[in-house]
Amino acid sequence: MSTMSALHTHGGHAAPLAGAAPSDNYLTDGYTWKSWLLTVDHKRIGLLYLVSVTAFFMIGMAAAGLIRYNLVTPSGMLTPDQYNKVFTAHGIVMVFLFLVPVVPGVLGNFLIPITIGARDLAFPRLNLLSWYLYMAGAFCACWALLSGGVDTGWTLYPPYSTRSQTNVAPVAIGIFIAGFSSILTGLNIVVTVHRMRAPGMTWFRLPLFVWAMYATSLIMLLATPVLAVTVVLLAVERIAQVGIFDPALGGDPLLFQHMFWFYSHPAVYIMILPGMGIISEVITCFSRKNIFGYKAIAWSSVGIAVVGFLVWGHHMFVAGQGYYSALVFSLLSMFVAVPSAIKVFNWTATLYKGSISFQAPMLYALGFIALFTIGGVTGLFLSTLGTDRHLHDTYFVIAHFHFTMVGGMVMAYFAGIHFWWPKITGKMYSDFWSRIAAILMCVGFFMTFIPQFVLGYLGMPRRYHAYPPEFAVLNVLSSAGSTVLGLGYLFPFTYLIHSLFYGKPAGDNPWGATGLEWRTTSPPPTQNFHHTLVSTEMPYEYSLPNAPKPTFSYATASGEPVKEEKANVH
Amino acid sequence: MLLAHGSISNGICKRGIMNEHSNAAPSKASYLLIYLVIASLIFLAISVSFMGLGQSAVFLNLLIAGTQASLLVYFFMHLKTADKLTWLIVGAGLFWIFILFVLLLTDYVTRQIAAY
Amino acid sequence: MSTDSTSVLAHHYDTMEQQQGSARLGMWLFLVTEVLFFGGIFVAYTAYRIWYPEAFLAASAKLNVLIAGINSLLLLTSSLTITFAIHASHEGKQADLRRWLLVTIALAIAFLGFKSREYYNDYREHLIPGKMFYSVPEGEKHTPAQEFEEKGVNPHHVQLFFMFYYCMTGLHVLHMIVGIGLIAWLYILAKRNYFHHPDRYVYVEVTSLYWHFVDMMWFFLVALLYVAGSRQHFEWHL
Amino acid sequence: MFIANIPLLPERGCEQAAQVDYLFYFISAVTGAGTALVFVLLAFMCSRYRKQREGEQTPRILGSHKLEIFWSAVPLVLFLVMFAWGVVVFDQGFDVPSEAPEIFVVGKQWMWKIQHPNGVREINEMHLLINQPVKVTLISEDVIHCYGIPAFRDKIDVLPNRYVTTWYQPNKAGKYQLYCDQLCGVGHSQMIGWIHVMEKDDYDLWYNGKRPKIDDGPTDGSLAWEGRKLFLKLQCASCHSAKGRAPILEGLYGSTVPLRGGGTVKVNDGYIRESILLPMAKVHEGWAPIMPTFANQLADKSLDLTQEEALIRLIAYIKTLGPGQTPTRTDKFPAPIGAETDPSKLGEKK
Repeated sequence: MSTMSALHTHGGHAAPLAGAAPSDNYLTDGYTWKSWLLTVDHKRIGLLYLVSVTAFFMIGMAAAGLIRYNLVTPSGMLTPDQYNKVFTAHGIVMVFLFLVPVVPGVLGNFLIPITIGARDLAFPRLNLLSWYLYMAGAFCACWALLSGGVDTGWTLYPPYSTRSQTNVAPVAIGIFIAGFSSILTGLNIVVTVHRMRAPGMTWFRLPLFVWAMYATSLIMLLATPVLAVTVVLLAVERIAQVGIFDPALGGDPLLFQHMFWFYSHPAVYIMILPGMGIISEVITCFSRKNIFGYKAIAWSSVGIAVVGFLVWGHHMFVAGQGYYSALVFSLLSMFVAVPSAIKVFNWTATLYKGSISFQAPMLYALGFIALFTIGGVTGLFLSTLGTDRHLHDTYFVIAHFHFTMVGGMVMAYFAGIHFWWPKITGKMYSDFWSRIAAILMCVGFFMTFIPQFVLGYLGMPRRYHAYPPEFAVLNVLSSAGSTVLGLGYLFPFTYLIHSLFYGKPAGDNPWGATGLEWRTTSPPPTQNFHHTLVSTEMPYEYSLPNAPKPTFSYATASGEPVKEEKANVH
Repeated sequence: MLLAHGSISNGICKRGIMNEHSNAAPSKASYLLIYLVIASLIFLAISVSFMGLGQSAVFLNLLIAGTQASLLVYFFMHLKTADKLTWLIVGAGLFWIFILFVLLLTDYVTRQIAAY
Repeated sequence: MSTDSTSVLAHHYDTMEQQQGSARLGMWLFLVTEVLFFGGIFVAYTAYRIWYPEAFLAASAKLNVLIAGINSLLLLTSSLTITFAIHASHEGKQADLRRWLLVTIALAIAFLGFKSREYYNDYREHLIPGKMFYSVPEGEKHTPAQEFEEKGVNPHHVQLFFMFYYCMTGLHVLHMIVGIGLIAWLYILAKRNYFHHPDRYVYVEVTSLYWHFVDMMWFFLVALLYVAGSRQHFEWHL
Repeated sequence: MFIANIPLLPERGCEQAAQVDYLFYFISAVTGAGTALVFVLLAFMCSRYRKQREGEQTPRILGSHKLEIFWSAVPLVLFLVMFAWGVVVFDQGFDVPSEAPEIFVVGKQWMWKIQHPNGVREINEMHLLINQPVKVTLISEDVIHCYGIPAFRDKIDVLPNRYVTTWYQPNKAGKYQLYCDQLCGVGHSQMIGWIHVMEKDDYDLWYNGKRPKIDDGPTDGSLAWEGRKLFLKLQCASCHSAKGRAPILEGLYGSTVPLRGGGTVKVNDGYIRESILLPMAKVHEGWAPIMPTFANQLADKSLDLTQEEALIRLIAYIKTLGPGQTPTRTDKFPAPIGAETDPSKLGEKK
């Protein structure tokens, strides 16, 4: 097949929107509250997630701001109790209510059916239930965190968490409920990818974003139930005090840690894998190249999902687990670093001989690669037994996982949001401000977290409300950086909302991207496509002469598709 | 079939890859037979607890429970006639349970030998 | 495509096979998560059993194996009857379908009845972790803690066993109640003639997958909790 | 000037620290080179292959198996080297020299109680003699703490109900920071202290100033001697004696004893502790399980001892018991005032 992906009407499944004007889309399909809150349209549910995760991101950011504010002086600006509650709130909100659901909930929901040419996820009502469960869990957790708070850290280690007088139980219940939301989302995505692909959309024609989401969903399905049962046991222990994790009664606190990290280590891959998927899409599009090593990237996602389950014990090297366990977990941890390295090298190689342009999504993506690389390699210090003994539970760990989770995942999320925003809303945002924001975030991020690596090697322990005065300079530097970072995060919030009202129409395929989502209108119709699609070629065929061309030019601020493209679509 | 390369000429109009679930379901008599086998295993399991096997009883009992579960999955849950994907899912479930048990219990079995 | 078949086909599916396959696949995946859910508590049980084998053995011998046996049979029989229900709905025999669903519900409720009886017995014998474990049950001379101490096992570890017993059987009972709810819903749908289209048999089948899984978990609970101990003599009482 | 005050590396207080640093430098060099390679490549690609004009044609490159294998295998080999080196460094934490004296550390919310074998008690300070290896045994009275000394590059979680051990051989005199690294509540960041590594003369001076007062009987004021007082007070020798109903404890420490119901156990701090608190857990083969538990009866207000502190004294004493050293109850060693003297009531809850 030398031609472009063919688009044609097919049999009895042609355009369900008979008689609808081309301007009709999922956003205009009903304006009532009910049409949003009881919708089963995956795109609208995606937007429900967008609004809610943004709100929780704000709460988490506020808590982060308070943490950095406290650490401006060595003696601490808050009281120790307030500080403990603030960093616990930051951890729980950011991990369970933002990082885990953000990409599956927003971009996964919106894109997976469209990118595989389906009309919806396999179980649309279950999808809505996922959102409601997520909101129920989130309100439960947030209520507990805001009314009185929890002082155990997001890791909820017993026996401290079973003795703490704070709201541990409602937070545990919140995490439990949100966990089921995560399971159901994962289930929906796996079934959708297996059963709903468009004709001709074989496994190796799937966009890498879908591969990454598939791997993510597997982790959600297989890891989350263990967390659920762990928090159940924790709740039972708190209520009955029977010694499940209390050594005084014969229990073992390390059992909680094992079961907790059986979920929570793979969970970091729940957070980062979708980001990696987004980067594969953005890098190819803005360098106008086929992805380098499609299969290597696809299988490394699955590889990360599987090997990620074998390494949880590296969180427990100094916790008192057996020596042989420590050896096994350290060795296996070395293997999980390889698939991530493969991805970084493949993305870099994709740029080779490309035609690279630097719109906002690309800047975010490049920022991702830079920050994630640092985050990834610093993980090696922590999976090596000898060095982890010194670095464990210090700011080195904080810096490491913020580089992967914030520098990596949040940058990737912004790359994705900027890349697909024209598709989601049909509007284009400010070129200038979006680029400024990307650069500001990178600079702010480096300023915030590079000093923390030094602090960590010097031995500053995490979760310290007050610290020795010799750490003051680095802490102030870090707090200063965090204001820049926080400012950077406010930018997209502003110009993206602005674009909703004043943005130029983006056109159906502003970036000239391949992929089925760009072959429908922007914003897409409720049924996603006006015709049934057939996929006939590999994804990312940017190097073929008939590849789609960018149709949006900031210079002319025109999103009208060029003539021939239009003919192709309608 | 999982991971099949769909070719354009073949099955172009079919969305997704269908499972090969057979409608040729087993008869009621064969269900009854399996039912009786599992029921007799229940009696076996209970009598094992009176044999005075001590700590080793649990291995025999897990073997019995495993057999009962396999019969249920294979016949009652129609794994016998299910497609490869279902087998893969069952296999994945078992594999992850294996990971959980082996890696976690490694610690509990060896911690007495060497730990800080 | 007949009009009949399109009316049962959701808008986002192309074919009935696709829709049915998705339902089955979804349930199988859900069951895998359930396996890991129960697996988490099983592995916790195993870790402590490795540490405290004697206490777990002694504690297990206190459980009522007769009730466990009867319940196993009840649950297994309900697995059989729900399988008959699938056949009935696949063949369009709606009266049969309703009858088999009712029988299944009845067996499940009988299971819960026996289980409550057992809980009540445990309660009377003070086999409950916490304060009750250290108080003398009515008509007895010793507290359960003393009784186990005399056998040379640590009462704390025995209480750990009972904690697992209540958590595991409690989760199982919770799954039973959800299952009964699902089957009752199928029955209501059947009453409303929902299954007049044989293609909808898949919903009965998917529910049966869940039900068989609950049955399966019970067999493992019997193996780990009820029959794991060494019994000296038969104590047949309900 | 301001910046010049920022330390980049923590002080080194022992040889172990240098070993960790060398490994740290190695990993830094490898990962630094890898990261630099990626950054340079990114910068090169982004400048060299910038879009020149609209509609530029790019070559259709799909990948290279050779490259994939190359950049999977090379990092993997390097990672495995890190792993192996890491194990070597980690193992040093286990090789406690057998002659090293044992310091007990009891963590509680929110302080560290340090107990030297010579009987000196300290809070949040640990004085060590330079070049003298010491074994440190740690336990918590409440929640999990973590005993971390950056200058020794050492850190160990301190768990309730279980002894963990580490060891140091400081080789540089100085004052080093001690941290609690595991969140333990409101006072977590106050659970800090100092490690003082001292030259011989300074150490002796400090120790002589701290030597506990010797009140009654021949004594050296050591931890073991305090344990002996408890041993007598608790009437342990009523049963644990040559003609007693329980195994004699002389020379027991470090030996391997057979257990009732099969198996053996090596007698170490943890086993002695467990046997005092949970006598039924691992019963010595050939002896009846008659010992009552001493849980909740060891704390001694008059001696200002918590249960854990009493336990480490008893352990220190039992460790030193040699042949023929078990005290008998004679007038020479009368039961202290307040002690239970009727053996049948021993271990009963008051």
